[in-house]
Amino acid sequence: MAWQDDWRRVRAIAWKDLTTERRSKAGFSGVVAFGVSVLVLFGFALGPEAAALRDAASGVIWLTVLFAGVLAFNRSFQVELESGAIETLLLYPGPRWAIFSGKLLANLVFVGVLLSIVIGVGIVLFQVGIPEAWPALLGVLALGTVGLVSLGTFYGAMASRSRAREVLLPLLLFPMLVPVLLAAIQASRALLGGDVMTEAGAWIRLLLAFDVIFLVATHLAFGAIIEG
Amino acid sequence: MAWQDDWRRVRAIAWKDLTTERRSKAGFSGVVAFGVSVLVLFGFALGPEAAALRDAASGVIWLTVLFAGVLAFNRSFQVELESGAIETLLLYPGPRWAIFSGKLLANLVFVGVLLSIVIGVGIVLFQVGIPEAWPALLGVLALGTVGLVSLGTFYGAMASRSRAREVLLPLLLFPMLVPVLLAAIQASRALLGGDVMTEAGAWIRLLLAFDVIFLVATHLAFGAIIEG
Amino acid sequence: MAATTSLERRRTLAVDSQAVARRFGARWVLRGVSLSVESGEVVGLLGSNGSGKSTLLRVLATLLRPNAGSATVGGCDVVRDPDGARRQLGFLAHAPGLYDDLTARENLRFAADMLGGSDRPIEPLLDRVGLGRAANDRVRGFSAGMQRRLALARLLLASPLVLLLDEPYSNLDVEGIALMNAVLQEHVARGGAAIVVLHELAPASGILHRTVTLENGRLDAPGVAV
Amino acid sequence: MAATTSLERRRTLAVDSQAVARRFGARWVLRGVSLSVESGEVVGLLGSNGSGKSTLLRVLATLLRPNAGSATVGGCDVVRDPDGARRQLGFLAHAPGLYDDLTARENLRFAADMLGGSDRPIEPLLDRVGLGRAANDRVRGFSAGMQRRLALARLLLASPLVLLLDEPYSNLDVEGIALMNAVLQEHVARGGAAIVVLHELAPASGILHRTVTLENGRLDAPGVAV
Amino acid sequence: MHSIAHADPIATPSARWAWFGIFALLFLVFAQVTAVMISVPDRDMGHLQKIMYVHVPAAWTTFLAFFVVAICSLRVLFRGGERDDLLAASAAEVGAVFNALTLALGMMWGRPTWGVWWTWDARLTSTLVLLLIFIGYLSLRAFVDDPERRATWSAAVGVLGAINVPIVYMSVRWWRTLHQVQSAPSTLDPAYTLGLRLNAFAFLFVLIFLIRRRYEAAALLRAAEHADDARALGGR
Ligand code: HEM
Ligand SMILES: Nc1ncnc2c1ncn2[C@@H]1O[C@H](COP(=O)(O)OP(=O)(O)OP(=O)(O)O)[C@@H](O)[C@H]1O
Ligand SMILES: Nc1ncnc2c1ncn2[C@@H]1O[C@H](COP(=O)(O)OP(=O)(O)OP(=O)(O)O)[C@@H](O)[C@H]1O
Ligand SMILES: [Mg+2]
Ligand SMILES: [Mg+2]
Repeated sequence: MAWQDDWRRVRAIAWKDLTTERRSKAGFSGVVAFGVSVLVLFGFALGPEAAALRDAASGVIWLTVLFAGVLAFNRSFQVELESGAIETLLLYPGPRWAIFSGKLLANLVFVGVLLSIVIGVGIVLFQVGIPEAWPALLGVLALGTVGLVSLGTFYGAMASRSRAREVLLPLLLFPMLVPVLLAAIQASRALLGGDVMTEAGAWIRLLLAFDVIFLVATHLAFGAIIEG
Repeated sequence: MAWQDDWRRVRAIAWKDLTTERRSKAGFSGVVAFGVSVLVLFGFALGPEAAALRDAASGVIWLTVLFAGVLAFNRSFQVELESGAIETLLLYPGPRWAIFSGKLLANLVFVGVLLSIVIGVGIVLFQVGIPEAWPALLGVLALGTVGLVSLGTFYGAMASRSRAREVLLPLLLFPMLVPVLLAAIQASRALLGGDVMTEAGAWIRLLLAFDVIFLVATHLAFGAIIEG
Repeated sequence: MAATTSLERRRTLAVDSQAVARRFGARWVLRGVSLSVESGEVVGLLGSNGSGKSTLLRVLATLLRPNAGSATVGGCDVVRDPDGARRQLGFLAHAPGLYDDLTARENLRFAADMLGGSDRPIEPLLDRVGLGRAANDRVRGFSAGMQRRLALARLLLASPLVLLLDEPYSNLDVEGIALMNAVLQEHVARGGAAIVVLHELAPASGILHRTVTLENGRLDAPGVAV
Repeated sequence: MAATTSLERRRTLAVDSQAVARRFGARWVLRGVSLSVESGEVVGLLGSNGSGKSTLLRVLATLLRPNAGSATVGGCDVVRDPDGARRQLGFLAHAPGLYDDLTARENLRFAADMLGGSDRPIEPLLDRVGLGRAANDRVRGFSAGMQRRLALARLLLASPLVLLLDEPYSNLDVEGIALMNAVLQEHVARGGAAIVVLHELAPASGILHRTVTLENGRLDAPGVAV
Repeated sequence: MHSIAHADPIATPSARWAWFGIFALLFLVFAQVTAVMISVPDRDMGHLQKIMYVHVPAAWTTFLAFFVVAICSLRVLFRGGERDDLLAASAAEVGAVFNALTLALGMMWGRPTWGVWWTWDARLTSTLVLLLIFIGYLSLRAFVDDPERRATWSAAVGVLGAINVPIVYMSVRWWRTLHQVQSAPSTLDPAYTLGLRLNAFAFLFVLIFLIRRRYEAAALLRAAEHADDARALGGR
């Protein structure tokens, strides 16, 4: 009974966020186009040698997703601030983590789709070959996304309620994400380099550990930070 | 008489923006710390080889300033949107370009200081040597900043008046900035590589041309886009 | 606890604040506000601009923590059992708190889901607040009064024990004011209580049971009958 | 053709709108609104929620372009000479339009600079609207009524010919309403004109010269005396 | 002033703590001098090796300070409490200073030994990341005005941030790097070990003293606020 109510709340929030995002026409396609521009800028900035680009590809793709993701995290709670919706949201009964889960779900969908598109474009622009172990690569992508999104949503919630929110989010988020991104980048690079689960394996276990820690910690702490 | 009024308006807007920025304490220092985090992320993503990093340095520094600058441009007009200030601003008499000039001035100061700091940190982290021709390098930095800020402020204004503003700004801005950034990156790279005004000269002339065109065009077009 | 079952059962106080104090920075806005509201009672909260009326309502609504003192809504402490308090109150703030990119109907649908198990149909509610024709329009284009009507409809989704209304009549036209009063009257008939922030008594004439005035962070003249 | 005479008349009219129409998307909100206000006249603009009152004011204030028809403020066409019109009008919108991170005084200082050459001292203005003590506080923490008072002070920096006030009384306490009325009276005494959007006539009693009602995008019963 | 001092007896500056500060300082001087005297010049690095006596203890105290932040933050999250919040803030401030010191000294060491100021080594970068995280923590504190919100928010950020301490510590094991791997006493010249141990304790004392000082200052400020509160609420 109670958990059904909570699950309904989670769904309602995720649905609302995704609908809003879809409606604000430029929303999603804008973020995607942004991602592509960033990829192109990287291509220019890192010079024209194909080998150098291929080496940098996995780093560049993850950074692009990070920058584009920050836009999504910022928006996620900013929508609530317009015309005081956050207060209304907080006044609904039910546990606070349900709000967080709903937001997280919406952001996972959003960043997941974004990531697939950026990777598609990145493969073409940076001439990356698809490796044998592509299922493992997919796993790495999923794990990296979960780590990125759980921290991003959490800090997005905090930043949105403070002054100078656009600044605070990356300021808090980027240093925290370094280990996650590093693990994701190195695992992707190893897999793209044809390594089958020897070097990559260690990185993937690390990613998994990060994901679990961050997911649990953010769910637990969300109630405290959103009440204030 | 009239130009004095206009100049007073320009100053008033620049003063207001810089004061607001200063007041929102973490504002500036936040953007700087953000810039440093981005540099660190780049360092990680582009792998540990010192030579590759030194090559990428000028590209990375400009991209970092771009990303940090986008935060500033976004904020610049977002401040106006809170509690309907934009409408009040538009209702003051006087030419529209004065509004643009004021915003531009504030952003130039902001991004200028930011750039100096990012460069200082970048020199240490990426082990870049300071070249003989450093006055020319300073000139390149100034020209690049003017191009970046004039376009950034202009598109910031446009994006702020639409929905999905955080997304629209980079989406519009990045493709337009590719030539400016490319020129700035190549000129910096040539100068850092010890070239004294032979290869760099061509890029600097290009930068100068872009700056003049963009400054004039954005001032002229601002009235039209802000009225809508 | 059978919180939703019977309003009649509760002979206890609907709202009870004891010496609530709250400051912003170094400035004390509420300096010990004690206010009790019984079931079936509508209290008008008066006071000049900046006297802290909205702040008091936000404390009662669990949105701001008091720096001192305590308050209960429907018997639930707003600090120790905020969830319980939230289930018993409906709050109408200055800002409508709607999602601009959803339609009127979708906004209500969302609220119903969040309230958990509220199966009240939405169409009649929209018709009641006069937004039947605008049900499928996005809220972004709504006028000030239309947004306020939609916020009122959201309030009607649940039947809380306590209504906290911050200047509910502002932006409403004559018909809207009548609607607001009808809602309040039904609420009282069900045994509900309400605190209504007002500047002018006129629109609420015949509804208020008494008024209290907030001045210098304290309540003056509690219990003056209207 | 009476082109010259009507032009003459236009020159003396403070506000003159001719068949102004405006739509949002496919929906026509104003369907040909003609309203003339003479100098020294205060017109109340009534109409139910969503009838287009704010839209009309925004058109007159050069913030929205009409889709058809034309309007002048102080003889300046709002589309062709917006700068001229802006110099002659003062607009009080639903939203106060203040900068949250500036203090009350700084907000007025900024407005004075933007108005160009307005050397009116700021302290007396702040005292007049009752914000003398909060002059150095940031606007971020101001209550709804305090923000409205500050917006009113900004209006007093210039002495425009035409005031466009959108529900000016909302959020104001009794003293604030009296202040607003005093401002309007002085304005009229100076020969100024005003359009005031209202839902209730009570606070403005004795101020309005006439009222018009906006319904279905048209003005009904123009010229009904109060 | 008297009433303020009584507000939180634990935070009252006392002569005992002043003496402790003098002791910590003297011990630091003693430890440094002893370490420099007894250690022979290193085979590869010569006298440069002596930077170790400040670099390494600074790194250890950084970890310790952030560990204190983590513990206090957890207590804030689960129990609430002003003292833990102030203590966490003090420890974070001092920790950030020691963190910066570690970095600066490491860079000064790296220039002559590795030939570069900086390299993208996991240990180095993770130390920098740790500094950035706690700069974020401190700026978050700087611009959240409401004390309660500041306490819970920074506690959440502090706990998440402190998760990075073990990562930094282990980074050398996980990723083969240029930087020294942790060495056991057995692998080290006994003279080095003694010097290092002495200095580690000296830094520990300095750390405790500094955190204490920052805490006293923060608590005094807070007590002054509380005194104002009492006056505002009590006064007619
Ligand atoms: C910016 C540059 C540097 C940074 C950020 C840095 C950081 C650290 C940190 C965080 C520790 C403590 C971790 C632990 O005890 O396991 C440490 C320990 C140490 N560092 Fe550095 N370091 C830097 C440069 C250097 C250099 C250039 C050398 C010498 C060539 C050096 C030698 C050592 C040694 C010997 C230890 C003690 C390891 C042990 O015995 O446990 N470091 N450093
Ligand atoms: N978030 C805040 N930060 C700082 N000060 C605040 C904040 N919220 C309210 N205040 C201050 O508290 C006082 C009371 O504000 P409140 O909004 O409760 O007044 P009010 O009685 O509702 O006034 P009004 O009738 O104008 O709406 C004001 O002086 C205001 O400046
Ligand atoms: N930006 C907009 N986009 C779409 N529709 C809009 C927009 N602005 C106003 N409208 C529509 O125009 C109509 C009139 O709105 P307006 O704000 O002028 O009403 P109003 O008379 O001021 O009402 P109220 O008394 O509630 O303030 C409403 O139906 C509203 O939905
Ligand atoms: Mg209020
Ligand atoms: Mg309106």
